[in-house]
Amino acid sequence: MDRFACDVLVVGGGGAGLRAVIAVAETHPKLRVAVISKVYPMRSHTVSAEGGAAAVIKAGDSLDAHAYDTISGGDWLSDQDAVEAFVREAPEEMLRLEHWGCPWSREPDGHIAVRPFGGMKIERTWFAADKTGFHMLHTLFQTTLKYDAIERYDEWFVTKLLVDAGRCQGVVATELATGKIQVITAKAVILCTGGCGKVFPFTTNANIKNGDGMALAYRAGAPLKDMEFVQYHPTGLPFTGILITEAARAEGGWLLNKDGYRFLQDYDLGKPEPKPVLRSMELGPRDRLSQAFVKEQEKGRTLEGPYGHYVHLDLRHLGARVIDTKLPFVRELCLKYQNIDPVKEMIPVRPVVHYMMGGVSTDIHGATPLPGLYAAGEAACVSINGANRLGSNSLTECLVFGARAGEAAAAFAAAQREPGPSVLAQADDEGRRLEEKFRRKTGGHERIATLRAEMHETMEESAGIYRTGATLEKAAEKLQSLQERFGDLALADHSYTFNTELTAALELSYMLDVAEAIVHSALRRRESRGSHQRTDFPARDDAEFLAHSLAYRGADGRPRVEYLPVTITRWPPGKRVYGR
Amino acid sequence: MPRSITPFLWLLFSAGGTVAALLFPIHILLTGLAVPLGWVNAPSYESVLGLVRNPVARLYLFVFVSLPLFHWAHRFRYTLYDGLQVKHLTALIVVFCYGTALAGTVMAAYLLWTIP
Amino acid sequence: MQPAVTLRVTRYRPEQESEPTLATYEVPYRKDWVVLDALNYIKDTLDGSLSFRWSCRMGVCGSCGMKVNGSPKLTCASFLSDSLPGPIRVEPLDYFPVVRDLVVDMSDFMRKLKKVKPWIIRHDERPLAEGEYLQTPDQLDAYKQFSMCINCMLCYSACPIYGLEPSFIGPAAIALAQRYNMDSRDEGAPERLEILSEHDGIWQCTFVGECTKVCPKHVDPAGAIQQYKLTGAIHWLKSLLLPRGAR
Amino acid sequence: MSAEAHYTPYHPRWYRRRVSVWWWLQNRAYAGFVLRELTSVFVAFFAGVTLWQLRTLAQGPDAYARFLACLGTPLFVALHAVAFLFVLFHSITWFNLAPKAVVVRLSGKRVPDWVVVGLNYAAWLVLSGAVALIVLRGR
Ligand SMILES: Cc1cc2nc3c(=O)[nH]c(=O)nc-3n(C[C@H](O)[C@H](O)[C@H](O)COP(=O)(O)OP(=O)(O)OC[C@H]3O[C@@H](n4cnc5c(N)ncnc54)[C@H](O)[C@@H]3O)c2cc1C
Ligand code: SF4
Ligand code: F3S
Ligand code: FES
Repeated sequence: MDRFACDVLVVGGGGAGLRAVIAVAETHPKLRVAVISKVYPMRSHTVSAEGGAAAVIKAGDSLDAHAYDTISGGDWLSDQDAVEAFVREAPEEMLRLEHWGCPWSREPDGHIAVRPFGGMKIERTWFAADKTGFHMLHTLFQTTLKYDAIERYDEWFVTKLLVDAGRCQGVVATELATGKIQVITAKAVILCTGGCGKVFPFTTNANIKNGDGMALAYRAGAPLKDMEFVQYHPTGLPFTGILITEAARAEGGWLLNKDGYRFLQDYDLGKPEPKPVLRSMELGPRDRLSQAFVKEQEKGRTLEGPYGHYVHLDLRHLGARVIDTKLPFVRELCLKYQNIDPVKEMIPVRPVVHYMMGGVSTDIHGATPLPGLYAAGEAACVSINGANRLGSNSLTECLVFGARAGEAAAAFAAAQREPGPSVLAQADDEGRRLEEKFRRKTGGHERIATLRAEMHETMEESAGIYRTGATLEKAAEKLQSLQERFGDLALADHSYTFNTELTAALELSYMLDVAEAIVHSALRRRESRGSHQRTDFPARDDAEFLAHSLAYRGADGRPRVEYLPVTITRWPPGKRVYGR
Repeated sequence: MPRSITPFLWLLFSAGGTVAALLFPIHILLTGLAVPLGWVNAPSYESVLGLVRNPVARLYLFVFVSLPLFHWAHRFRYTLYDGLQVKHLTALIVVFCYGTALAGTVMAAYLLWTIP
Repeated sequence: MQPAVTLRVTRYRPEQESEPTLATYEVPYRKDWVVLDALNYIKDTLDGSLSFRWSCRMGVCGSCGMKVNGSPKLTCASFLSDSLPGPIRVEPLDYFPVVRDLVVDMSDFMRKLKKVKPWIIRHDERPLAEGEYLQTPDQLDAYKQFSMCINCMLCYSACPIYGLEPSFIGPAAIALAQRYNMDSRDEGAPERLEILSEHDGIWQCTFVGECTKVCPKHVDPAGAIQQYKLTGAIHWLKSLLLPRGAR
Repeated sequence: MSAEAHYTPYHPRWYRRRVSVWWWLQNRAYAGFVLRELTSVFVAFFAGVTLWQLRTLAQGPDAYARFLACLGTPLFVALHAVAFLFVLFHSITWFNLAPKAVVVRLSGKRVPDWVVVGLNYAAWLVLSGAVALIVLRGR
């Protein structure tokens, strides 16, 4: 075991992590700063984001309008101080990225172009064709190369946070190429490990999105906030779950049921107009659209294919020119993976797990309740997204709160002393655990794939678009038994060099923890709000549940759920109105 | 190879490649095939000489010979390196290739200068 | 429809063997499956010790490059149905050191990428308060193609020059340098030219052109390099003909 | 574990395959590339023939006649036939690749590749015609 030391350690090289690490390097150039990531940074899942990133820049738009869209979109569960900070700092962050070279799409006169997006009353979504996340991530990554001070640990997989004397002081990780277990001590750690879509079977999320950071923080004693809020995106390709970006609807695409009828008009989302109308119909929020799909399916008005029910996304009337300039990736993906051309054919789509509103609980500086531990991006819950995130807010969130967490962590680290020797003893323990429980483990009867499949099934059944108490109870029990069976895992790979079975096993254990947090939080929230819809409690209940859930890891290893009031500044809870 | 001269050699290579691409097929067709095989009658010695006396034609022929030789030198050099993996003979190959091209160029200049 | 397809996969376990070997697996055939799905099937049900990289499964993260039936491919974008009846040969990318099974070491590229300074270089920064740099769609179009690189390394594993001369900076890194050179916001072209005219830079490329053919994102690195050579040559001419100040 | 395996834990033991001397036979594309590069040999050959022609021209009508006679031998006809094919291959690859190296922009828009290629071929035809006309007119 080698020991590396730095002042601020960023875990995760996605949009949030890279923004954070640059923030540290720029604001505190004297600090030793490093980013550790289980994949090369430019492979991070931010790369898949397509549609765009929201920030107020155009005349006629206002910060308040962005804030209101975000808060109402989140069904009033967002912390309004956080949202205000978010919308205020968003434009500057996006401009900064422009200065760093991001190839934003432009108006003919050279100004930034914006497009409409779901749940937004005004066009404010910046985009780089429909590869926004890809361009943002590569711009950020290439910009980090400019700073010699930034140290990188590429393809190192974090297995544990080191906590000593009540504060987080580093991580233990395995270096994939050699299999060596390494310690990196740090005065502050920022978790930017992304979401956990892979807890579900059908998701837009990449293989690496296993809720690692959430589980790491949870095990270290930090609470997970609002984990019951899981976003389904209404338009994923059946089978692969590949996302067809919301931009497809923003540019004018229609959702049609099996009768060719724009069914959203039946769900209080406005009247069908030939041109897209903001905050209406196809440009409603994702939770409402996905729920409408389930209702259509119940009415028998969806189509059925080999991979379940679906509806059609119709882009044909947009024409080849609009599709090729604004949505080239959509066309590429449809041709490649669905063998259809959206210029001539309708795209089959169905709701798909997409985004995690919940995450490691932080304040508006990205600080978690555990001193020295910070979080940002999808792994964190600040919360600006409340009960339902609006499309194109999360890339911007990565920038705004990545930068904030970076600055706050740097300031904190600057005032700390070097970690003491007791963290190293902990690291030894962790090394021993990995050796004994995984690498040298023989015997065992359970396959990773089996446990994962059972977890998937449980989550889809219990924590999908609609939920009820009884199935959630059952799911909680099932997950507990999966946790036990995890101890009986059979592992075939006992090598050190690039052992991906080991990482798959560790990822499964992270996912099981996160799944439990989701199910238990969902079970406790006896109301329906945003993406959390309880058929046994169909109404929103502000008296009881205008509060964030906080899932702590209890002494028995099960989640313990507490509540924290929502911060309301200027927008008292109201009714969510779309299409009117 | 001194770094500063590489762009120059590449320019010669490109120019030579273009000359060869545009003009060589027709010349080979005429001189190498059509005339020997009697598809067309050979131009007489005098008429050829008359043509070559024209200063524009002399310039044309100079370019026609020298640039393509440098084109060859450049390509052949890399083909030897990569195809046979004989990096260690770099100096020799360079001298041989560009030396030949240079010699050909000098010869072309001399001949075109001396033709009455 | 055929019920199953055979995969012949290169294995290399440095802890057990000193040279790669070949393993044969039988996987069920599904019309919608890509080669990566078949590899995952192997890992999940047949042999948990097979190692390979992947993440997005939508052809954008660049992790899953391997050689499929002899040519470099993104395995998440190569359908089994395109290689019927099989057997399908899956190997690690050429010209990179193999770490394990289908995993290659690409740290060489990471060093080279940094070397070409792939970031905006300016004499003076415009303050954020003054808003964005203006850039017309045509100006965007000038470099857009080169900005589409997903760093998948297929081009390197197609370029014999990189194989023969590992110090060659190589197609993707040069294309990315060119991406910034052509960006109207950037002023770093002279610095990069300095670096790329060095021995291992653009002049190593003999325009084999395979890099462009295998590129899954139509980046056209071969074009980028040739254009770069032309710029370099013109720059050389200018520095020869013009007095110092006018360059 | 094989005899020569010297794996030490934590020290990567990468496998590096040497590129074979026959790499250019490995696939069609590489072979095509080497063939393309070898067209230059025939280019040089014909440049040499032209030099020879100039020399005989300078030496007088007899020498020139001997030169022409030589070109008529089966060996030279065969050589020229092969050279012609190779040079044709050179021309085609050269023109087709031209737009990669030379990007033409007209009022900010990139001129499509096929236009550049087309212009190349047009120039080729015009020049070839002109050369044929000038050379044959002298008869
Ligand atoms: C298909 C798709 C399209 C989307 N489109 C949009 C959009 O148009 N607009 C929008 O605003 N949002 C969009 N989103 C959401 C948005 O892309 C993500 O929320 C955001 O990119 C998350 O960024 P991140 O930096 O938090 O995490 P990620 O980019 O996921 O990065 C996570 C990082 O953590 C590292 N990591 C994880 N675990 C470990 C570990 N154990 N050890 C070491 N490192 C670890 C990973 O290697 C990686 O570098 C989209 C999401 C998806 C899935
Ligand atoms: S240029 Fe193309 S092939 Fe090469 S790394 Fe980039 S995307 Fe991959
Ligand atoms: S294949 Fe290699 S030689 Fe040049 S054109 Fe591409 S880099
Ligand atoms: S898995 Fe991301 S490119 Fe193939």
